[in-house]
Amino acid sequence: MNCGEGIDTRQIDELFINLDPIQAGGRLTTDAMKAVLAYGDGYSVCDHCTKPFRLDHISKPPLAEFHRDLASFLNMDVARLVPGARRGFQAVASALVKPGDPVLLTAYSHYTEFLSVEQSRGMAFEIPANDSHIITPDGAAARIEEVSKTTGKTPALMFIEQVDYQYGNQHPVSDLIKVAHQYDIPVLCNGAYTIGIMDVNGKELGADFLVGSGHKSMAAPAPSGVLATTSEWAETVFRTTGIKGDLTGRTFGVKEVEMMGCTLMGVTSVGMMASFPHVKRRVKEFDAQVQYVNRIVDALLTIEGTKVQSEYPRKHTLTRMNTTDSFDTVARTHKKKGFFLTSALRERGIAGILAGSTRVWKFNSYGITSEQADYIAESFIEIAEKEGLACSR
Amino acid sequence: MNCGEGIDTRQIDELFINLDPIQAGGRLTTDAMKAVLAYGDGYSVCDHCTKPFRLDHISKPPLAEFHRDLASFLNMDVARLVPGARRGFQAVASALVKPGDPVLLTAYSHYTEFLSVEQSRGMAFEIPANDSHIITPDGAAARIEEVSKTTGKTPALMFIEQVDYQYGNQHPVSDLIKVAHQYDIPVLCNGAYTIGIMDVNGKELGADFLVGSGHKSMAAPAPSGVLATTSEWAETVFRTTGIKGDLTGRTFGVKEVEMMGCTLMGVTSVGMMASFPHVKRRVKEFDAQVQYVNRIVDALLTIEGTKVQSEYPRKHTLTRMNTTDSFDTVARTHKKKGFFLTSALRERGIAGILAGSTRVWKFNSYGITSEQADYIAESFIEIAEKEGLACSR
Amino acid sequence: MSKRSVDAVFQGLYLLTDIRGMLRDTVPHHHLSVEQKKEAEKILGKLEKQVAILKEELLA
Amino acid sequence: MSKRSVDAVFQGLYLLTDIRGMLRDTVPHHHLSVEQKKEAEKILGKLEKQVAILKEELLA
Repeated sequence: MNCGEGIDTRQIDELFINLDPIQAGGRLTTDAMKAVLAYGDGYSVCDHCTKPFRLDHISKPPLAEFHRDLASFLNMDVARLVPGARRGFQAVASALVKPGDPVLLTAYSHYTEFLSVEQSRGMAFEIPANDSHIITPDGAAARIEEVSKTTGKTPALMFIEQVDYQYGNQHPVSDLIKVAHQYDIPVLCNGAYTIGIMDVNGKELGADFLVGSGHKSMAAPAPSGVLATTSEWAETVFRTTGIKGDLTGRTFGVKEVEMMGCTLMGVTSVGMMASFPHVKRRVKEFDAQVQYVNRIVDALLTIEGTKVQSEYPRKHTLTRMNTTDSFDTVARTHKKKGFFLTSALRERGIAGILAGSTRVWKFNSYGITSEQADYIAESFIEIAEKEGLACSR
Repeated sequence: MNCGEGIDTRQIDELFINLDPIQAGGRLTTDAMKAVLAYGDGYSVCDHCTKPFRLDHISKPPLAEFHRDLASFLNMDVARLVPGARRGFQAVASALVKPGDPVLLTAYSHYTEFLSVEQSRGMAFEIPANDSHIITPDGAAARIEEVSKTTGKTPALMFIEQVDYQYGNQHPVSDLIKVAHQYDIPVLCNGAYTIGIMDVNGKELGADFLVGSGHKSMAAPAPSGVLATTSEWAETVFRTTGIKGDLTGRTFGVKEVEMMGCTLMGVTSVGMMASFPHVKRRVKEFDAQVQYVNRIVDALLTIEGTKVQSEYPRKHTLTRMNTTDSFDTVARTHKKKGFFLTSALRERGIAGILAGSTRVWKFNSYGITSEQADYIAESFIEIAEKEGLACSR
Repeated sequence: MSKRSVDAVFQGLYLLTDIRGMLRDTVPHHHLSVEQKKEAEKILGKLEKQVAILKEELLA
Repeated sequence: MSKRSVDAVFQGLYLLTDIRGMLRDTVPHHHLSVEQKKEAEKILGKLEKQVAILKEELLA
C-alpha cells in the first residue's frame, strides 16, 4: 500500500515490537499523530504570528507557553526548539568556539558533536572512558590539564553525554561539570537519550547547555529538538541579530542569529508539543522501563556465552550485547547465516535490531509493556534453545 | 476539536481559500498528507539505512533516487535536503565566508540570508533596486566595484532572489550572475518562492548554488528545503568530515560537515518526496496561476485609489497591494476599523491576509482554480461597493 | 461552506488514529483486552457516525 | 498479528485524506461537481468496508 508514488506505507510500529536503538523514544504518541495530520502543511503554526514575529512568541497554537514549559521541565532558564539535537550542538559551538580553540568531547561523543566542532574550526580532544566504559571526573580533569598545557588555551567548551549512544551508560554528569567549572569551561550536556525519557534537571546537573532530541526521545517528528540554557549563556547563544542592510537601513528585529530566526514552523513543533504532556508523565515512569530491560538482559545472559557490554544492571533501555560466543556460533553454520537471529525475531513480531547482527548489537526496549518485556525475553531464549544453545534457566 | 491538550485542530485550508503570502506553496498534496501520517515517527526513514549510513543513500523509502531526481529537476549536479532554505544559506555562508569577508545581498534579501552572513561574521552589502523594484545587473556591477574598492576584497559570495519576498518581483538572475562571475564571485540564487512553483533551471541561470524551500513552495512540511550546487562547488559545501577522535581514533565516514550529517530523517523528507511528482507537474502549469493572479489584481485595480506595488502585469502569484487610498479610507470610519476588510473576506471564505491590513498588504493566490480566482476578484469588488468605494468595472 | 463535513473528516481521522494507537499498544499479536475491545467498539461506532455525516453532507 | 486490521486502519486514513483533499479543492463552498460526488461516493463506500473489516478483526 503506497502513500505517494513508490513510497511504501510504514507499518513497523503497528506490526512489530520495535527495538531499534534510535527509534524507540521517538515513536509518536497518538496525540502527536493527530497533531501531525492537522499541522502537516508548511508554515502551519504561523496563522496567528504577530509582532515580534518569532516562533517562541506564537500563542496559538500555544508555542510560547510550550517554550516556557520546556525550560521549566528541564529546570533551565530559557529553551528554544531546534531542528534536531545536532543543530543545538551547532548553535552552541558556533557561538562559543573560535577557530583553533580546543574543545573537549568524550570517547563516546556522537558524530554530530564532532561535526559541530569541525564546522567551528575548533580542535577536538576526547576524554577517555575507564574500563567500565564510564567517563570519569578524574579522566576529565587530567585531560583538561593536558590539553590546556599542550594547546596553551583553556578549552572553549566541553561536551558530555548524559547517556551515550554506544553503551547506553550513564555518566556522572554533575561531577564532570563540577570539574569543568573549576577551569571555567562551559559544559553542554547531551541529553539526546535522556530528555523526554528520564527526569533531567539542568540546574541540579549544573549544565550550561542542555540539548535534547525530539525525534530520538521526545515522541516527536524529525527533525526536532531542544536547546536550553541559563540566563547567563542565553545572551550569547540566543543573541539577537545586529546586522543591517547597509543601503536600506533594514534591521531584523528579535531574530536570533544562531537559531537562524524561526526553527520549527509546523508539524515538528506541534508534534513535540502534542506529545509533551505525555512526555512529562512518562519520565516519572522510567524505573519500570529499566526493570523491563533488565528482564530482557537477564534472559539473554542465561544463554551460554552471551555478554552484556553495557553497564549491568542496566540503568537505561539502550543496551549493547555481545553474542559472539552464543548466537554467532549458530550463524557460522546456519543456512541464513547471520540473518537467522533477526529473521527469527521478526517471525515472532520483533524488529529493530540491525539485520544480520549476531556479534555485537544494540537494542532499545523503551516504551514496551511488562507483557512485551516477558515476550521478548522468552523469544530470545526460545530461539537460542531451538538452535541448540545451552540455556541456564 | 483538539489534537492534543490545548492544540486546536487547524482547518484553514479546508474551510477557506487561503491567500497567506508564505503558506500558499507549502500546502501539502494529499499524497504528502498520507506520507506524513505514515512517516510521522522520529527517524522513520532509517529502517533500512545501511552503509555508508547517510540520508541520501537510503533506497527504501527511495531517498537516494529522490536526491538524484531533485538535482536533475533543478538542472544542477548535486542536491541535498536541508531543514529549510535558511539552513541552505547557512551551509553555503559557513563554507565560503570568512570573518570580515564582504558579502553581497540585495535590497530585497530575506532576513535569513542576512543571518547566515552574520553567523559567518561576514560584512553585508546590499545591491540597490531600481525604481521599479528590480535588482539590475548595472546596479550589481556598480556595487561590486564599490565594495571591492572600499573593503579591499572581492566579495566572497553574492545572494540573489529569483523572486523576492517583498514585491514578488522577478529579477534578472541570469544577467546578475553573469556580472558576478566576471568578478569571480560565486552566486547563491534564492529560489524560496520559485523552486516547486516555477520551472527553475540552475545551469541555464548559471547559479553556483540554488536554494529552495520545501515548506514555502514544494508542498512539504516544515522545516524542509533543498540546496543544490555544481560538481565544482559540491567539494566545498558538501565536503565530508575530516575530524578524528584523538584518543579513540574514531573517524566519521562520509558525513558532510555543513549538513551536520543527516538532515531530514522523517516526516519532512518523506512529505517532500511524496509531493515531488505533483510538484514536477505543477511547475509546468504556472502560466495559469499567473493568469489567475492578474485577474484578481485587475479586479482590485478597478477599485478607485487602489495601486499594485509589485511589477504589473504580475509574473508571480505573490503580490503587494497598496489600498491606502481605497480600503483604508473606509477603515478610518468603519466600526471594525482596519479589520473590516479581512473580516469581510473571512465571511466570504477567504483568509490569509494579515488581519487588520488596509494599507499595504500582500497576498499569494498560488494553487487556486479559475473559479476561485473569479470568486476572489468578485469578493473584493463586492466588499468595496458595499462600503461605497467607486469601482470602474 | 460545510464546516460539518470538515469536522467529520477530522473526527474520522482522529478516531482511526485512536485505533492505530491501540494496535501499536498491542503489538505483535493485537490481542485486545475486554476493556480495549469495549473501547474499540465505541470508537468504531463513532467512526460510523462520522461516515454517515459525510454521506449526508457530500452526497446529498 | 492482525496485518489485516493494520491495513484497514491505513486504508481508512488514506480514504479520509482523499475526502479531505476534495474539501480543500472546493473551498470555500464545497460544492461538489457531479463527478466529484461520484468519486466521494466511491471513497465513502470503500471507507465503510474498512470500518467493517476493523469491526470484524477487532471485536470478534
